[in-house]
Amino acid sequence: MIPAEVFLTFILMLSIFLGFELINKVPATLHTPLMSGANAISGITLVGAISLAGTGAQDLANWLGAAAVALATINVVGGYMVTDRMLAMFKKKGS
Amino acid sequence: MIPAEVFLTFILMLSIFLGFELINKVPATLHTPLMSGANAISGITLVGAISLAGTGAQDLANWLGAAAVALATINVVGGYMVTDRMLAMFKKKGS
Amino acid sequence: MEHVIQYSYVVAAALFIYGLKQLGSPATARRGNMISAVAMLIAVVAALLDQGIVEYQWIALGVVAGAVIGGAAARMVQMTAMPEMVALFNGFGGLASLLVGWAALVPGAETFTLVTIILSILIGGVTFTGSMIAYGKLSERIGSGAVLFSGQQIVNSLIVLGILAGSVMFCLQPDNHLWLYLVVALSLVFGIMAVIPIGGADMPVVISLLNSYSGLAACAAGFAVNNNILIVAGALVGASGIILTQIMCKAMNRSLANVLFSGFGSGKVEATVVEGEIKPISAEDAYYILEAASNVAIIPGYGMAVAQAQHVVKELAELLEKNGAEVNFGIHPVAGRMPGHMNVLLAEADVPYDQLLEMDDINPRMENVDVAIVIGANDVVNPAAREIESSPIYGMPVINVDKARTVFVLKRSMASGFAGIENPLFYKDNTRMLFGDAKESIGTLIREFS
Amino acid sequence: MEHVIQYSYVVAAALFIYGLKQLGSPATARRGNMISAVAMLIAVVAALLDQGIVEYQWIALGVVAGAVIGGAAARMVQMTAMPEMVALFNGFGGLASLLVGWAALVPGAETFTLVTIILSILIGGVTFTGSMIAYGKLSERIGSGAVLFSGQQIVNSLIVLGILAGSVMFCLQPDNHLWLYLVVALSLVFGIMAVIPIGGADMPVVISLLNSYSGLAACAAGFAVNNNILIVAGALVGASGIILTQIMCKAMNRSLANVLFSGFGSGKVEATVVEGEIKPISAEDAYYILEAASNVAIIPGYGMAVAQAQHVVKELAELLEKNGAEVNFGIHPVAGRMPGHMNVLLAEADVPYDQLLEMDDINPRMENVDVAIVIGANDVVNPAAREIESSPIYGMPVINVDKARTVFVLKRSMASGFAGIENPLFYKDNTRMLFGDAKESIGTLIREFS
Ligand SMILES: NC(=O)c1ccc[n+]([C@@H]2O[C@H](COP(=O)([O-])OP(=O)(O)OC[C@H]3O[C@@H](n4cnc5c(N)ncnc54)[C@H](OP(=O)(O)O)[C@@H]3O)[C@@H](O)[C@H]2O)c1
Ligand SMILES: NC(=O)c1ccc[n+]([C@@H]2O[C@H](COP(=O)([O-])OP(=O)(O)OC[C@H]3O[C@@H](n4cnc5c(N)ncnc54)[C@H](OP(=O)(O)O)[C@@H]3O)[C@@H](O)[C@H]2O)c1
Repeated sequence: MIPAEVFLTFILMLSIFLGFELINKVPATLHTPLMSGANAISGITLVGAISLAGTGAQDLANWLGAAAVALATINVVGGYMVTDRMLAMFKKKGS
Repeated sequence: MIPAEVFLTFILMLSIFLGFELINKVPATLHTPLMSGANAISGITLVGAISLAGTGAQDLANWLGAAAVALATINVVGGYMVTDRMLAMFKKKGS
Repeated sequence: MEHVIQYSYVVAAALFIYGLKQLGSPATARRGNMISAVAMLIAVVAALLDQGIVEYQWIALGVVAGAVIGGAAARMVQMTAMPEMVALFNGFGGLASLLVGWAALVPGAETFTLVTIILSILIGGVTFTGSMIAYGKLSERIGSGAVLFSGQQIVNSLIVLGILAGSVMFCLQPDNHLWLYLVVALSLVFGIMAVIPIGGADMPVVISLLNSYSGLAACAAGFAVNNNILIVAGALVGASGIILTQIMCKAMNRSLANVLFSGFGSGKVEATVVEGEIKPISAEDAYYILEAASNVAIIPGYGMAVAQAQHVVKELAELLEKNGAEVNFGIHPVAGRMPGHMNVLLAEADVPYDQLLEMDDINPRMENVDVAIVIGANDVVNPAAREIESSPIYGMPVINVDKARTVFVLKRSMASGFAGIENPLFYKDNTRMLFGDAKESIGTLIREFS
Repeated sequence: MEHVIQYSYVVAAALFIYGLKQLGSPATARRGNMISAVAMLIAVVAALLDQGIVEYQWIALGVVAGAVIGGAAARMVQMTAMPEMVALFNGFGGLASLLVGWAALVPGAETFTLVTIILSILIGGVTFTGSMIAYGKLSERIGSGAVLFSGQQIVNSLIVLGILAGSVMFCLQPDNHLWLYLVVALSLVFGIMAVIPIGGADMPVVISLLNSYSGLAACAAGFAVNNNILIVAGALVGASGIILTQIMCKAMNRSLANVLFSGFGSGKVEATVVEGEIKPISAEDAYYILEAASNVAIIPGYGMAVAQAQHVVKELAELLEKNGAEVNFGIHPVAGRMPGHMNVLLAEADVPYDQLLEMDDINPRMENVDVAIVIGANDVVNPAAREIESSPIYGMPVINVDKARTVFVLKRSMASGFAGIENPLFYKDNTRMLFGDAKESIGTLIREFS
């Protein structure tokens, strides 16, 4: 049996390489939306927060989890919406 | 516990994306060495063959494994050497 | 069910990646962002299906509250206020990481898990307060200057030592919550201390770096709770932040260390002697020259954002085009206060993106330009970067407006730009200064045209 | 120990990726290949440390035999024979996959494992015989034409059905080895049947595709034996093969289906009526024109490989440059018989790679070229691709040598190229035919110069 950490390390390594390849291709024109879009993705902690907010086991963990859910949701919803607003403004000549 | 297949699928997915990003960047000038270099990498079956050739458990598996080791080694050694020979010839002006 | 959840994460990760790929071109970028949002939705739904979850009311409350606040903020923010908005959101993300790390602490956790928990808390805390200070400086709620005081280094070193000691003790005695509280408190303080000595205009670099950190915090959390999607998404964000940071530093010709530790832009204008004299011009005279021009380049900078002049700039460009001139925009990578800041503002004013030329595309054409109009830009057009070896910005790539036949510079005074240095451009023979708020000056020019 | 092995695989995977990244530029490509080889070494050593291994003698025997054969072949092969060498190596890799799949079969394996085993065997078998046929055709050990016979489709369909049935039965009754043997045999036969109807010059596409398959076989094996490195490396190879296949198909303006199933290039020359007359030229006359030229473009094709003329071509280019002319090489992406074939040959002759222009770079300059020398190229300079809508290659991007002031075409006869179609270029007013073996013709030209 391969331990889970090995798999996670593999996934981390591949994702980092992939991230560099992808982001290096984004043109300067789109750097502000990229920044806010990446910021929205960093709200992925929401996924971690959800499982901790719903355990019902510990009072403190629950409270902390719920607060984390709210904060991460602001990050996610706000981030994607503001990025979309920006990108909607980018137009090609004549369209 | 996350099953191992999930991890393997994750790794497969990430590697495919990464492969496409990397290979798309290789210029036409280097397509022949790329082809033979990729061919050498496909000799990675050698790793699978090694563990099967050394089990000592089944006679057939052992024989098959040993044959696979030999064939994959041809692919690996030949592939890397021929690629290196080609690449050694590529020179910049004045060097 | 477990399989469904896990394979949903695979799909979500693939969509995040595909979305980022689509963000690589303006034509597909909006779709890319949508795809990324769908990926997030899938990941969240998968997390909700988790069988460990028994109570949904707290989650529902958090999601609704967060969505309302985030949505409202995103809708109302002005395009010119984008940098501070990103800082604010990033801060919330950091605080969420801190709380997730804290909440993930269960009695009897393994050391490996404890390490990832403390990393999550630490990075999350620094990201939170650091982003808040960056927000304050950018929105000018707090002074935007670099705050430097004697003994600063010693204080910071003590904080770092405290964090290290607290973290080690926490891993050794996870049940003594004092260590946890110590690390939480110190990481919050450290976020503040790390950002106050950095000048307001360097905040984008800071935000980018903090954004990268928040990605790393997500990775750490992913290791703690054994979740692949956190690792993939976190690594993508981490890479994005690092690359943007690098791009900004390179375009400013400064090292990251210089940005973070030098207190650059803390207000001292250097005394270089520049020869030549300043030749102001009236809007009327400027109009006559513009009317005769057949090739015009517009170079916007931070002043255009301050004056909110993007719409009148677009109007001016249209009038010039109607008058038969070729009009191009030259965009420097660090013009303004975020990477790509000018692009967003001009896009808001409906300037098509194929009319926005990058520095390397406009520079070779500069010799054929009749009039280069510099609108609230200063450092990004400073020829000292090319000519004066002793200049602090020497070597920074700039837009060579001085190569154009005539240069108009629109700004309010002779004040220097963010870098706090003199600009010899203003004294060149072919330069004319059109003093005043950029929006008003351009408004006057437009009235002359009609 | 298990941890050391597993983390070595992580390192090996990272190095494979980094190596491929370095392969992206000629300046770093050699280092990239070395890094990739080091990655392979690390992976192999890690596999040898595997604690399940009790006997090393078979492994040692296999490795030594393989290394000797592979090394000798790699040292001795001529650069012009590169396509067949790659085909041969690829075939060995395929056979290795087949054997690994077979050897991985242990009594009582799960269905999932059985599926991955049969995939490994199937893909490996097809790759093996397919590559061998490709090798035979490229080295002209067997006829290089497309072999077509009536009922071929029916036979192939039966084989596919047999493979499907055999695979299903194998998964249901893994202990009945008959099914296994059936699949092995049929996959070997299928590899032959799939490749014989494809013309010799399309073999590079076939090899690329088979190479991609061998990557997939490695992925399947990786799932079967639970090994990450096989999956990462296999996926990289799979992606590389697919992309090269696509590039070749696109450059030929044909679909992959057309390449695989049409029996293209099976020898029938089309009868299009071309106007104009052929104007042969002597080497002496050609010399006088070349001497006066100040801008020369050399466009090599498959004929240069056949004639082994790359060294004399380099010599000619040098003489022209000494004579004051600007000399560029225009390389079509599918000139020759492999992607990048011409680049390798010219690199062998020490032509620096910055003198080799891609099609899109040389075409805009063609109008300023005094003499374009076409050396054994035919289809890649055929203006019919631009001009004649009914032509089978219509729409294929070509190098527009006909736009040059004068064109010399060096070939032995009026025979058509691989696509088997007439070339109107030979009949144009500004074209002169210099008949004869390319090496000899150029040799004569060189003698005129000295
Ligand atoms: N974009 C990024 O990502 C980023 C990140 C970090 C740092 N930076 C730094 O920020 C600077 C950006 O250069 P830049 O040329 O865009 O800006 P700048 O050098 O900061 O100059 C802006 C100019 O705009 C003028 N201005 C301000 N308000 C105005 C108004 N209402 N109307 C007209 N003019 C006005 C100011 O002069 P007056 O006061 O005389 O009007 C000032 O000289 C660079 O030094 C860069 O290194 C950028
Ligand atoms: N590169 C790839 O990856 C690839 C892959 C698949 C298919 N293809 C196909 O291959 C073709 C490549 O085009 P190409 O222009 O390079 O080659 P080509 O169209 O096949 O023409 C080669 C020419 O070279 C001449 N030739 C042969 N031996 C010669 C010698 N010793 N001295 C002088 N001339 C000689 C032949 O004419 P004579 O017999 O009259 O001398 C022939 O017309 C394309 O149709 C392409 O689609 C390429």
